[in-house]
Amino acid sequence: MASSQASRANHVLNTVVNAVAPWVNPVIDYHALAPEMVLAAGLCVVLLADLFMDESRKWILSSLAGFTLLGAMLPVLTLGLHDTDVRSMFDGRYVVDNFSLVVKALFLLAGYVVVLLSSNHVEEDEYWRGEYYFLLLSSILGMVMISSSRDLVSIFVALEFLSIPAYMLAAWRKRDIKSNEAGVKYFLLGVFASAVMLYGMSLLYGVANSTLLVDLGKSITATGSLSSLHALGIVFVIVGFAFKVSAVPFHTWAPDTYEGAPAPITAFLSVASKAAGFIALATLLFVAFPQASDVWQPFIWVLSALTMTVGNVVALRQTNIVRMIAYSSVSQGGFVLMPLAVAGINNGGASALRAVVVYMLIYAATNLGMFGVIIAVSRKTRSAEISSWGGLFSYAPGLGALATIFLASLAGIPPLGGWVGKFAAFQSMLTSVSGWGYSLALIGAVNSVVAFGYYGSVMREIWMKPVPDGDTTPIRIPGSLKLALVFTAATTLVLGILPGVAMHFGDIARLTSAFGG
Amino acid sequence: MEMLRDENWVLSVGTFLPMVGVLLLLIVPKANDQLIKMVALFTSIATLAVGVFTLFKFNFDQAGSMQFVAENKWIPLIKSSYFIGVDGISLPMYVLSMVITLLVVIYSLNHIPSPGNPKAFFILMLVLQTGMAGTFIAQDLILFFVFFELVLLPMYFMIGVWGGENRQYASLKFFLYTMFGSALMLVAFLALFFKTGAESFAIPYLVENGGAIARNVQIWIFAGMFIGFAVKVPMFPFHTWLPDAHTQAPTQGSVILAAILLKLGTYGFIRIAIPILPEAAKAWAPYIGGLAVIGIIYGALGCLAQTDMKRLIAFSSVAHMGYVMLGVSTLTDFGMSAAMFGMVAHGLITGMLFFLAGSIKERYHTLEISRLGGLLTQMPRMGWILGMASMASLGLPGLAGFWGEFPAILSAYNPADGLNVTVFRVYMVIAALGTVLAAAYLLWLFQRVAFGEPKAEFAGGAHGADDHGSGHGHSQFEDVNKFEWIAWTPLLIAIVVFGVVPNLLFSMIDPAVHGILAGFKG
Amino acid sequence: MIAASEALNQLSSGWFLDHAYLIPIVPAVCFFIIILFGKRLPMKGSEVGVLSMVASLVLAGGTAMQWIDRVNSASEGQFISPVVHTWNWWQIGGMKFTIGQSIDGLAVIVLVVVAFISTLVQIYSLEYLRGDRRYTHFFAALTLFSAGMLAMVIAEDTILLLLGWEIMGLCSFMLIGHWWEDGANSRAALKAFFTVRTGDMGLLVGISMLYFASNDWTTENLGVSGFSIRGISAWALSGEPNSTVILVVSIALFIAAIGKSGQFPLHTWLPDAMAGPTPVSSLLHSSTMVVAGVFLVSRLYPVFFTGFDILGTGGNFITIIGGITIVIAAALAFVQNDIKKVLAYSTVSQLGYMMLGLGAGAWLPAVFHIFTHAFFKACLFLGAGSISHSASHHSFDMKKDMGGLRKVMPITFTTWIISTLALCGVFPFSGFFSKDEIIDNVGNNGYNTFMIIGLIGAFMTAAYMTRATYLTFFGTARGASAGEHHDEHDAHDAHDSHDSHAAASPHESGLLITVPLMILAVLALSSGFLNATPFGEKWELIKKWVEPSSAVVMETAPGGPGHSAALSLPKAEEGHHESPCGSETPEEGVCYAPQLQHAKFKWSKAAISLGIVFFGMLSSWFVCVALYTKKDKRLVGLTQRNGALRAGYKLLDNKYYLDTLYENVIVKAIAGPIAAGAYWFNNNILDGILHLVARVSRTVSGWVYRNIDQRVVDGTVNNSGRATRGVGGILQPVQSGKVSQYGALLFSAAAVAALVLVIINS
Amino acid sequence: MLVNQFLLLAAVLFCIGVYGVIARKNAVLVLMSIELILNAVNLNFIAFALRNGSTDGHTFALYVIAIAAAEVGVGLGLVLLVYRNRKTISLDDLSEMKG
Repeated sequence: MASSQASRANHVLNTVVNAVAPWVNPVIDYHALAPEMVLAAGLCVVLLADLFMDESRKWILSSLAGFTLLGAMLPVLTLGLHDTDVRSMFDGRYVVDNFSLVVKALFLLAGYVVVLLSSNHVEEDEYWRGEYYFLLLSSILGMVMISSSRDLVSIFVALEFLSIPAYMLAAWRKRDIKSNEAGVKYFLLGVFASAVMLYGMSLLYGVANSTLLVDLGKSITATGSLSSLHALGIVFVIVGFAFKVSAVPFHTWAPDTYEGAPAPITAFLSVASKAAGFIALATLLFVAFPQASDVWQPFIWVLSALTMTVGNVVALRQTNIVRMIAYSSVSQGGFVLMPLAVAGINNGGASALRAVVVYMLIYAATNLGMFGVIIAVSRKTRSAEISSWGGLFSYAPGLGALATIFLASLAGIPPLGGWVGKFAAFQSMLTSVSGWGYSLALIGAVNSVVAFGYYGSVMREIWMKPVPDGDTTPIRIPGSLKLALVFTAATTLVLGILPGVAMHFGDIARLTSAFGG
Repeated sequence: MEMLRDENWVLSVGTFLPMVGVLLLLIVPKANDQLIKMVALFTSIATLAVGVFTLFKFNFDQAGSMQFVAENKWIPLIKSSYFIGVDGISLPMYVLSMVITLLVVIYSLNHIPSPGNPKAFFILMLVLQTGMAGTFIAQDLILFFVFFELVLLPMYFMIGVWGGENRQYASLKFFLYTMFGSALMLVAFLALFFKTGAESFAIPYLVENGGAIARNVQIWIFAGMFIGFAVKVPMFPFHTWLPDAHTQAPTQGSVILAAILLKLGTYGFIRIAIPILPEAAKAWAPYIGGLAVIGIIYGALGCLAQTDMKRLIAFSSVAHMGYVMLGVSTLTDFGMSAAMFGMVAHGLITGMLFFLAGSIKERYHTLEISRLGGLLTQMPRMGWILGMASMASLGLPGLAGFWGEFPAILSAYNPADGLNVTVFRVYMVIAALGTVLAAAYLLWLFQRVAFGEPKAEFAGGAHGADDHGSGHGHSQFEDVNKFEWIAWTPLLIAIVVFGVVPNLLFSMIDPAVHGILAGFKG
Repeated sequence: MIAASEALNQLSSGWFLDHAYLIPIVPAVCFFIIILFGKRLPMKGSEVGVLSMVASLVLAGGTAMQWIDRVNSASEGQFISPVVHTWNWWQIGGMKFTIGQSIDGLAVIVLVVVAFISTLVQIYSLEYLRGDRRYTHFFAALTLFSAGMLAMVIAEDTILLLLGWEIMGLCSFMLIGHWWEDGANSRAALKAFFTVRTGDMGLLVGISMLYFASNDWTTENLGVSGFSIRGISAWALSGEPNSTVILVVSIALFIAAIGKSGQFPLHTWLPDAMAGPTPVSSLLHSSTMVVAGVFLVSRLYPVFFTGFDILGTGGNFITIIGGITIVIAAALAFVQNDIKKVLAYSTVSQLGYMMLGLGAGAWLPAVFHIFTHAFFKACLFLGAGSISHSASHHSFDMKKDMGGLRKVMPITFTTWIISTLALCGVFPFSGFFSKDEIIDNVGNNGYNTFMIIGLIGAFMTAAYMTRATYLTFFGTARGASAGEHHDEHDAHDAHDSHDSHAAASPHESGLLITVPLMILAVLALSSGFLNATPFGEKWELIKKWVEPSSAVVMETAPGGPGHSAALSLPKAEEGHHESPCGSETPEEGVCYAPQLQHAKFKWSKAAISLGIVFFGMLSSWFVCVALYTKKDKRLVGLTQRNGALRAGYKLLDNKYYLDTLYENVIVKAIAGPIAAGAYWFNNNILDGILHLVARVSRTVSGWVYRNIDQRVVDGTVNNSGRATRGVGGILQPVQSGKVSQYGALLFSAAAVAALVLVIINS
Repeated sequence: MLVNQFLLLAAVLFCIGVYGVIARKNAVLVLMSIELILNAVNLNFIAFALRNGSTDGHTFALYVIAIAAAEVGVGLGLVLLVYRNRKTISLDDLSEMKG
């Protein structure tokens, strides 16, 4: 007994030594890592600048943050234009391919728009602190990382990297009870969800003996059939990301947090953070579990159907615009999940992934724009009640029209962007040629009509209702907000009228090491 | 089918010119009413000029071929392209949409409905124009879908903002109905795409390959399209949005809705559903025909029950579109041509009727039939125009309405091979019965509104119902004014001209219809 | 049969014949001129109207002359082809819609009548309507009305026929409702249009069916479409048609004729149509509109001939309707006090004769009756108008406002008497020659019952006309004709100028009124001699000019019978049946008209009918004298005292309750409960479903919101323990807040999913 | 094998942690319960690493520990924030927003 113990310990030691023995310095492709590095440098600069600058000049921080994000875009562009398609590092644990580049660009631009939305909002708020941009950049850095991660460890680290600053940002308005509550709820549930996910990861590691996603995939193929541990692990991991993308029934934090958090952060959470969740989920599904589609497809099918339906149905009842958009974004999440539910059938993976990316691109632009309008309107009304939007068009036609564009895009009405996303999703559903696909597509179709109920009610408020307090002074919109609105609106329109652009990005965003390439 | 690609910039220019107007309008300050109106007017004139140019350049000898075809990459990934062209079916509707828009703009020059804001109003109208024109030229399903949906929002706002008292309900109903239909339609388009090998969304391609789809699959795909288009037409029992939308919409909205928007549905049947899915079309035809004749009788009965003039006209659309759909459902070239003619004729005539209803409402502030009367005494010209429009609407020979109605009935006697002749002959008789009811409700309307003496409340002139009637506080109501004359005369002339020389249209439509039905021959 | 080698003469033609299409075009164009410029012309457009009608009359006259030449140029037994010109109107799907003229005897005779009566009516209206508020409109409508009828008459095809038919319907609406300020008038207009329109349904169906049934045959054999009347006629006689189809077609078309010609049971609009100005009534009832129905039947006669197998049976749909109409309309005429209504019912009754004749194979007499009837009926109506215009202060009430006018209005009286005698069919007035022929031929063709009905009708006609004449011209002057002024019944008070001269005492009307009357009276007297069968074949001019030859025509080439060569056939003797056209099918060649036979005129038969007529007149005269002048106690109020008579009177007074049926039952049901029901269906069922869906989704969302989101998910503090208990199971009840619940949900969902999937996959 | 016992222990820890998250109303206790789950995860990783003879599990566990520390830091900060504003850390009271 003892000897066997000893020999076992020896064996362990040996393996450890053996594993360490061929240690070589990993080759680091600095070009590939340049976006992350620019971001990291930028956030340090922001932090230091905050320390050493006096109050009156701190407005420059937002510009710094903005330039950092745009600066990080440069290497993304050069990487994209460079011939090398795939840059793999650390034995394939960190991969920069077209997929990650497209998604990185999405995160960076979304982050930039959030910075634009934030600048005046945060400055005029009493909670003005330099750390705000620092945290925001950190979170974005986490997202940028997650898009390249192909290993459980790096995914986990990146996920926490993006989440932890987000918890703090949600509770940003320190003396506001609602903001506290938003932060605490988000935090506790987020941590709980990631704990559950970690438990799932540990099980997966146990059966695959590797944290590398590709190896996970291979282990599933190798064992031939799926063990219960596999199934449990996969479900728990998906739950972690389902929380992140606020899929029903893991959505409960979303409305509360969205309502309590500062508006730009809500925009950030509902767009970038959610996108990060989808991206990681897609990476896992396509790289790690492609053979386990029997497990996750029904699960995601149910999640998608529930998410669309419950999100919509509850959104119909909302009187608070932010809460309504929160539920609407829950529902939109269901549409993103939709193609994933049939991704394994009939080689639907490629079109499902494309649909996810396209949907996220367009949804990001539209939802950010919508939040821009919400921020602009609340500058005047100081309220988030939908009824306070009455007659918006009569005194702020520009904002009214923009809100209409964004709402219509969310509702999926051509030629505004949203329809392209929905179209791609439906197309992917039908590619599967399966009962699963058709039935979910039908649910989706019904939901897309129902959704108009609440989007329409806001439009109605804007166009057809009288101004509630009779105050028709026009709304002054600061420059940065204006820029954000124009940028998002233009994107929404262009992607809607030239869907080829969105589709193109969706198509080049092929996951390396998935679908055999 | 042969494609003529000469001068293929024409259609794009004609379709998107209104958007240039929209951009111009965006930069015109809101307060500058005159400039806004002028920009809108000149945009629509310029658009129509392009339309007329198209008409002149159109090769009528080859009306069956697509002309001015332009094909560009659009969404290469899903194999959808910017593919446009017109043939004898598209062209009349395409030009009609431009004409109607121009007339509506002219009418709007002094008839901006409450709550004003001409800038937004004209912008919406021009966006609407692009959507309508685009739908008629699109030769790619996805492009078609985009244009088809593009008209939705402007119309929604037009009803919801500038409409009557119950406008919010009506606009939402309109919107949800159409959304519902188009969601299913989109699903059907996608199914079609995949079932033809996921090669292309181009209509000509699908026409060639759609016939190969298994029959029962065709039937299901057709069902999706059917609902999408039938809502728009609207066919019984999907019509209930129409009376509300029409009643509540501002005059301009009603006119555009009646004249063009409803035709998007029937056009969809003729251009897309039937040629691509011939087998399904045959299977569905008896049901379409049945719903069409139900619509004819039902719409007429609905009319008889109305107390509101505008609502009555709205219901009459249900009946008239029933004739169009009856023609379509015969699947014969004859029936299709009749349907196409019916579409144009209904557009002109019902558009005219809605103009009249709008002007009557503007003067009397009510459209309650029981409160109206003696229109001919107070405004003889408007009264006679109403009479003429009613006569045209009830299908009097020599006016345009007849050529939509009579050939449709005629065609039902001899439907395409493979359809049940007895059933269609029964339809024919029922449809003929519908003409009697049409005469009943229209003449009854005319008798009650135009004949007799004015009711006491209006007998004294404009002082009757309104308290802000200072604008026309003469002892008489103002008869047709110059804006109305300008807007209406072309319609009236067209009603007569098409009634007397139907060949103007038929010669254009006929060859194109042959192409549509090519799938049934082989 | 004689060989076809016999030389055939080249048929003559001429400018008028070739350009007969101008006859309707001139007034149609003038209609637009009047509408557009009428008010600015010195005579407010009336001159244009009159001139256009004169022009039409001249053209029609020329056409008639040249047609007679054409007939004369033909050799014995030769088929006299109509003068056809067609134009391609429009074309779809290989279907050609041509319109054009086809001038034959029938067209010529009706053209002349229509143009002639229209001209006179317009001249008459110059005076009658002077000063009317809508003088210009009136002339415009009148002109278009004539144009419609003329177009229908020259029509080569059913399309143009339908066009003219409908234009007349429209114009009748405008004209009957001319004084639309009064609700009753506009209602009458509506009723007229609507009733006729009901019949039109039959026309639409009939034309459609004819087209499809005959098109293949006509295209193949004659090179014309199934709209061409010639083609249809030939087809109907070719033995080709399916007997059911052609029967249905005949019934459908005849329904149209019933509506238009005011036959039972759709006759009710005609008396109401008296609401229009008198010239309109005159035009409507004599030569246009109502004649259109008869014309339709005579024009498409081969269809009916085959469809109803006219020579093969002793009664058919047409004769039944015609027979019923003769009697019931005549009966109604007895209880009318309005002189125009008496005439209206008389028209209905006379149209019944025409229909009866057509139905019984008496084509020529029926057409001839159209011709003669037009003159005397127009004369009677215009006479009535003259009385009301000049003597009775715009009243048409015989009992209240007329009487003893023969001295005051000698010209009107004379013309009236002539026309009445013509109407009654007294020798040698025109009515005798046509009506007697109808009755005679009906009997001759085996329709014996209907011959008796015809004779009864003749008796009744004589009787009610005598009554009307007596009330109007004899006895003592009453009411307005006695110079009294009362206006309670004056519907036309609104018409400004009427009162200015109406207050004067009764007098003879002006020349513009009396000259047309006199012309018409002369024609009523003389026109019968154009086809005076009693005097032998030389006098049967109309027969020669109008009756189409039933020859078998060899169509040499598809392209029209202009170059046709005819098989010469022995002239059919009366009572003989040698032409294959008709009951037999020609083996080669085509027939354009059925072979009909003509009854041989016998004075003995004529004497019987004349006797009946005189008896009717005399008995009526004595009753009238006794009733109206002597006020015989036994007769006055008899209809009140005797139960059976009272019931009969009531039935007649209520017009057989047909109007009650139509207006109160059918129309009210459709416009009332049925339409309301459909609308209810719309609002409650269809929209109800929609609203239900909306409500259900609202309710569901509310339920989900309250129960899932708020209770299960969110929970309230009070419920949280219970909710957690559900999750915790055996665990102690714990107090938990929201976050715990969120966590519970999160985990339980994960657990459930894991459980399910693990079980499934293992 | 010994590994199974470790895994069982981890599973028990996990359940206790989950129970704590669900049942406890004190924010700090909830935080601690989550720590329990994370420790169960660590245990799993180590056990699997031992069984499979690879180092990945150890690495992962180290990362988890580090990040758990960060989480606790942020978590306690948030709890403190709530306490300052409300003078309570009961999660029941955090129901300002619902629906």
